[in-house]
Amino acid sequence: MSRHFSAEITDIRQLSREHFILTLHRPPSAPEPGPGQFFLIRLPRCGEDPLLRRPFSIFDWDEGKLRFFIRVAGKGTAILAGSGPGERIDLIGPLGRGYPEPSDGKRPVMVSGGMGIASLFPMIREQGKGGLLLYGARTSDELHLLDEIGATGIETETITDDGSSGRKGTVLDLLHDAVQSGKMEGAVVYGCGPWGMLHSLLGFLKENRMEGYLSLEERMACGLGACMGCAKEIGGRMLRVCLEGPVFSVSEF
Amino acid sequence: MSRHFSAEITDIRQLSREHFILTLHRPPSAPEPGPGQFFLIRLPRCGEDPLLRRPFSIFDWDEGKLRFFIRVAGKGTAILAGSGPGERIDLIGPLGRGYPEPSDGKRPVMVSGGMGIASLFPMIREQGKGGLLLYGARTSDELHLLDEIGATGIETETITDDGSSGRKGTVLDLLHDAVQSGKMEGAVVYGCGPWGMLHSLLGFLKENRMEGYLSLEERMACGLGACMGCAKEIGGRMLRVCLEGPVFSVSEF
Amino acid sequence: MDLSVRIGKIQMKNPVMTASGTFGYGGEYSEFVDLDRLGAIVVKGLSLQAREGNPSPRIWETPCGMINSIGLQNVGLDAFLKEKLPWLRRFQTPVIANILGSFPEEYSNLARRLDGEVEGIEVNVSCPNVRKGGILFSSTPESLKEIVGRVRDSVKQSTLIIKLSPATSDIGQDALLCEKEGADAVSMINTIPALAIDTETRKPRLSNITGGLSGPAVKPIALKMVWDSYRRLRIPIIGMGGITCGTDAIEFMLAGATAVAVGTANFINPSATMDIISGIEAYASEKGIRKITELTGGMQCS
Amino acid sequence: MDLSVRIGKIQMKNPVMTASGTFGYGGEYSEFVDLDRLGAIVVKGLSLQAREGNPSPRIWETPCGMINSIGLQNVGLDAFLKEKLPWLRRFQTPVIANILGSFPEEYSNLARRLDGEVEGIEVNVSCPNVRKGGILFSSTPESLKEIVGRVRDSVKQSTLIIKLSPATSDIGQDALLCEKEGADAVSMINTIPALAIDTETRKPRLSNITGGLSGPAVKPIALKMVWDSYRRLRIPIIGMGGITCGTDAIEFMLAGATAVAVGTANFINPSATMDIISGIEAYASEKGIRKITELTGGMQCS
Ligand SMILES: Cc1cc2nc3c(=O)[nH]c(=O)nc-3n(C[C@H](O)[C@H](O)[C@H](O)COP(=O)(O)OP(=O)(O)OC[C@H]3O[C@@H](n4cnc5c(N)ncnc54)[C@H](O)[C@@H]3O)c2cc1C
Ligand SMILES: Cc1cc2nc3c(=O)[nH]c(=O)nc-3n(C[C@H](O)[C@H](O)[C@H](O)COP(=O)(O)OP(=O)(O)OC[C@H]3O[C@@H](n4cnc5c(N)ncnc54)[C@H](O)[C@@H]3O)c2cc1C
Ligand SMILES: Cc1cc2nc3c(=O)[nH]c(=O)nc-3n(C[C@H](O)[C@H](O)[C@H](O)COP(=O)(O)O)c2cc1C
Ligand SMILES: Cc1cc2nc3c(=O)[nH]c(=O)nc-3n(C[C@H](O)[C@H](O)[C@H](O)COP(=O)(O)O)c2cc1C
Ligand code: FES
Ligand code: FES
Repeated sequence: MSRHFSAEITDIRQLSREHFILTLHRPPSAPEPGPGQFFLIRLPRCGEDPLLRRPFSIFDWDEGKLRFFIRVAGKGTAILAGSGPGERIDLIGPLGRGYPEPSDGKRPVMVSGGMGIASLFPMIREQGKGGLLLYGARTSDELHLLDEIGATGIETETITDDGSSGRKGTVLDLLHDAVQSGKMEGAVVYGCGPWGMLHSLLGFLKENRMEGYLSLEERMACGLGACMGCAKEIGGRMLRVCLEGPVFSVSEF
Repeated sequence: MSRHFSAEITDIRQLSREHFILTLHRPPSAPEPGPGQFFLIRLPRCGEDPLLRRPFSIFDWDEGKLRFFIRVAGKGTAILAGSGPGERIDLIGPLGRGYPEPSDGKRPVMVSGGMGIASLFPMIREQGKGGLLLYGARTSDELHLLDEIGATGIETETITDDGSSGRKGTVLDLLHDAVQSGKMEGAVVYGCGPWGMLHSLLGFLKENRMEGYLSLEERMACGLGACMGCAKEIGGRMLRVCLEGPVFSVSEF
Repeated sequence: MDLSVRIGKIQMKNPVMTASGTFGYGGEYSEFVDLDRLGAIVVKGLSLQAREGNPSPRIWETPCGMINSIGLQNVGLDAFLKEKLPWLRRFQTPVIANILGSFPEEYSNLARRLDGEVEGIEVNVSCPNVRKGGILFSSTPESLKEIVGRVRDSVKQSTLIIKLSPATSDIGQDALLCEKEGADAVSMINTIPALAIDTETRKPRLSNITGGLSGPAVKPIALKMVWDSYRRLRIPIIGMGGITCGTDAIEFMLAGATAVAVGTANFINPSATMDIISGIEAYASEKGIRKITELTGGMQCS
Repeated sequence: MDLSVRIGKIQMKNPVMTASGTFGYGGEYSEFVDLDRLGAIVVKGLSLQAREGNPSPRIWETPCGMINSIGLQNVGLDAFLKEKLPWLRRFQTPVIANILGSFPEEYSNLARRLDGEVEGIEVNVSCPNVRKGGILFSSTPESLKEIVGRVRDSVKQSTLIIKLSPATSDIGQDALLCEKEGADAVSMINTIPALAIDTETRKPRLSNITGGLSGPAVKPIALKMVWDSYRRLRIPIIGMGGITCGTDAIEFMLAGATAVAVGTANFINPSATMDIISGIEAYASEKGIRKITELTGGMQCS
């Protein structure tokens, strides 16, 4: 079992112009990831440019495969999107501290903004039935994967910035509603999304003294805690997103 | 008509582990090349590494296509070999001074060592019937394209360094034989191959005061005569292989 | 939208010029570049006499860059004035002659003879001083000062630009010295001294052993040097080093460059300069920038 | 085949060490690297007190390279001695502590306390001198001399290595100064000062504005500096800058390095050091090299 391995691309499914699902054949030697962990992927087919690996949350896996849900954000993700089945990719992972399981009897509430769903999906899959998903995106086009989410049996509420599907607003609005309707009693919150959203969510959780876990992003080089490149100020200390995170407890802030 | 254009790969035919023929769709805007000219190819699918374009002689063309005969010599050619139909490639060319036609009544004799055949093939095709090809390679495996050469009707003699096909020796041995048997009377020689071979050929031609044209190789950046990167000492001056060459007359040395 | 910039007395319609040694004498690229659309054309470095330069091989590719040791092969001043310059005069674009020498006097002679013939004279000070055992003119403040002083005395009409070497501990200080000695502008960076070795033969990849590194690899280094200099200078900076696209050019302007030069990128994309001008235009119109000069030094550090 | 090399009193089983700051305190990579197989382990730069370093973002990718401005975050000397070093002692591999300071005294204190505890002390002189308005210790011969002199006086048992900055006009001279002041070895190059700007926000890509460039992009520059220094030094050189494979390491040795360090490559390939050792072995056996030290300075220039 080695956390550094190579895997073959078996499928690249385009969900929109910008979004795709990368499916890899999971070699038997690849260790089992947990929800909220991530992999560092070395871009295929390039010389030494782009140089660094790219971090992606594990979206889904089983014995035979690893799946990543990816948005084209720049040249590295564009190279990935343009790859094809049969090509091999070099990975390091699973890395980092993922989402802890909800403590006994607590209801898991997943709060996802935009691409946050990539990291939260394994929680949805594992905790689905009893849980609640508050799912926001800019437009209805970006409310991806509602089918796969629906199949887990999770209670789901959606919202878009532009009102193109369901309510108009942000997941924070959904959260306030959920509180109103008593759905947040005994809840433990798992949040992933843009920093602005996480920041508001953090404020909310702190204010309401609620248990919660937030997944952060930062540029990375080593992914192993060695380079200090991904450190972020959290609770007055510089913590490594790759090692002490990417998931941090609200109590750490 | 622009000498800077992009073209689609229509086929990559592997001739051996190291050798392949790259066929591109020739866009109508691409100007007509001449024998001995070359193109600068930008490697597909890479970021800025490898940075420079790679020079390749035009091997064959018609209205609809451009063909290059390429040996994998390093990382750039390996990237090309790994490309596939449908990918687009950016080209500059045709560039440089190619082989002049034989003056009236002279018999064209092509002297090819190793990959030299890539550059000489258009001469063989155009001058084939009346001409003579002296074709040497390291082993019989590297005597590529004998079929296509045969189809031109040219008189061909082959030789290999290891004797694995035909005689054992170099094209210079073939040349001496050709002189013996009177085949070089009124000949004009076109040579392409490794520098060692060209150097001997040059000595031979000078000594025998024969007309001849040699195609040289040098590392290139611009291919347009601007950077002075490809200059080689020829006849006491630093001449640009990309502009004053790649084909030089024996009289220039 | 106003893309024009001024370097000394040179009024340029946009900030994009060519980098010396990468664009020949202009004609080599006229098939791919509308020379009238360039901000300025900087030609290959000129010496008094024609030079044959170094033996081959002269170039080597490195990660995201290349090393060259052309050894300053050029047609010489006379041939430039007789054969190359008249052709360039067919275009509206200012011409900047890059000069180099082996002795201080070679610089002043070149400068005197070019003064008034070209809009700008760019002085390449990264040349070995033959009289001082081959150490570069740029390598001590004293010799840099001597060269700048001499060319300043020789140039009355053209704009005088000193092209600085990155092989220094403080390029801002070198630039300041040039300003004090009366330079109208500085350009930076020249190539960075570099080496590559063939492990098979154990020989250097270049006949000259070492050469100068250019291309995208050096961009972050060049940007830092422009920014260091900008904060200390009043005269304008021409920024270069690895610029391949419009946003690269904008980065240099934000770091403090008034104009930019495009070098190695010409080899990769022969119409790079045109694409970069279009890229700057697109950026300016998208961001609602009226005058491109607003960008110079506009990096926001707080 | 003998791959062993000697740096001062440090006997290494092969020439491959880790570059400070890219390998944590060793443990971070133990899953991918057989620490017993390394020539030496150089740990992250240590200060007397723990440091939190710069705010994020701290890294940015550039063409074939990266810029970092970690700001020297580290656990501090005490935690290193108590928590990190004992763990490293489980391995046969020499440990080299990299030290940094804000004042000359911080260097000498660190050196004194580490002397004898680790096989080697590598002094990072590319740090801002807080007492002199933040200019780097490496930026003048005087301040470089002061630091080297002070640490030399403090180090009696460990091997003393000075790590040089490439931001200088003549690294060979800096290296010679270190030799004269009694350094046992020099290592080069540290990262090259660099800048990158986000043209969308006009802000620098790093919170610290500037940072240091490393990775394959800098390799040709580093090689040139090693070669310049080699010709003037008697003490050994540890070469680094962009080494990613065995032949890169061989290139550095041919240019004059006795040992090499692997930095940024660890991030791309976590077992890079192992692959590089294997690559050197393969090269040596293919070329029939009995002692790897034969390679040092073996570039053939004629
Ligand atoms: C722990 C973690 C998990 C992630 N999971 C996912 C995921 O499941 N799906 C997905 O689409 N994206 C995910 N991201 C974001 C993803 O890593 C970036 O979008 C990607 O690196 C962009 O690379 P690029 O070359 O396309 O963009 P460029 O902008 O060209 O990249 C330039 C540099 O910035 C870095 N960078 C750019 N954006 C980010 C970012 N948001 N976070 C970290 N580094 C960045 C790149 O890694 C690279 O080093 C995750 C990021 C982290 C840190
Ligand atoms: C005018 C001309 C015509 C050519 N025609 C052909 C052809 O038809 N078929 C073919 O297979 N090869 C041809 N070559 C050689 C071909 O250009 C090189 O094999 C190729 O550039 C190697 O690139 P690489 O990245 O695989 O090798 P690398 O060794 O990784 O290349 C490193 C650098 O060296 C340069 N380089 C390496 N070998 C040569 C060489 N022999 N000549 C010039 N530059 C070189 C590369 O362009 C690159 O800049 C020709 C060369 C020239 C100058
Ligand atoms: C092949 C080549 C030749 C050069 N010749 C000169 C020259 O003659 N004079 C000069 O001042 N700079 C010369 N330079 C340096 C460039 O003008 C420029 O400063 C440097 O290449 C950095 O820019 P770039 O990365 O865009 O190429 C040359 C560069 C290259 C690549
Ligand atoms: C993230 C990072 C952190 C570094 N930290 C240190 C350090 O603490 N002390 C030091 O002397 N050098 C430090 N360096 C410089 C490296 O040790 C090395 O000199 C440089 O990166 C060049 O080698 P490379 O190109 O192989 O990375 C650091 C480099 C990187 C990339
Ligand atoms: S990415 Fe290197 S410490 Fe986190
Ligand atoms: S390759 Fe530039 S002059 Fe020939």
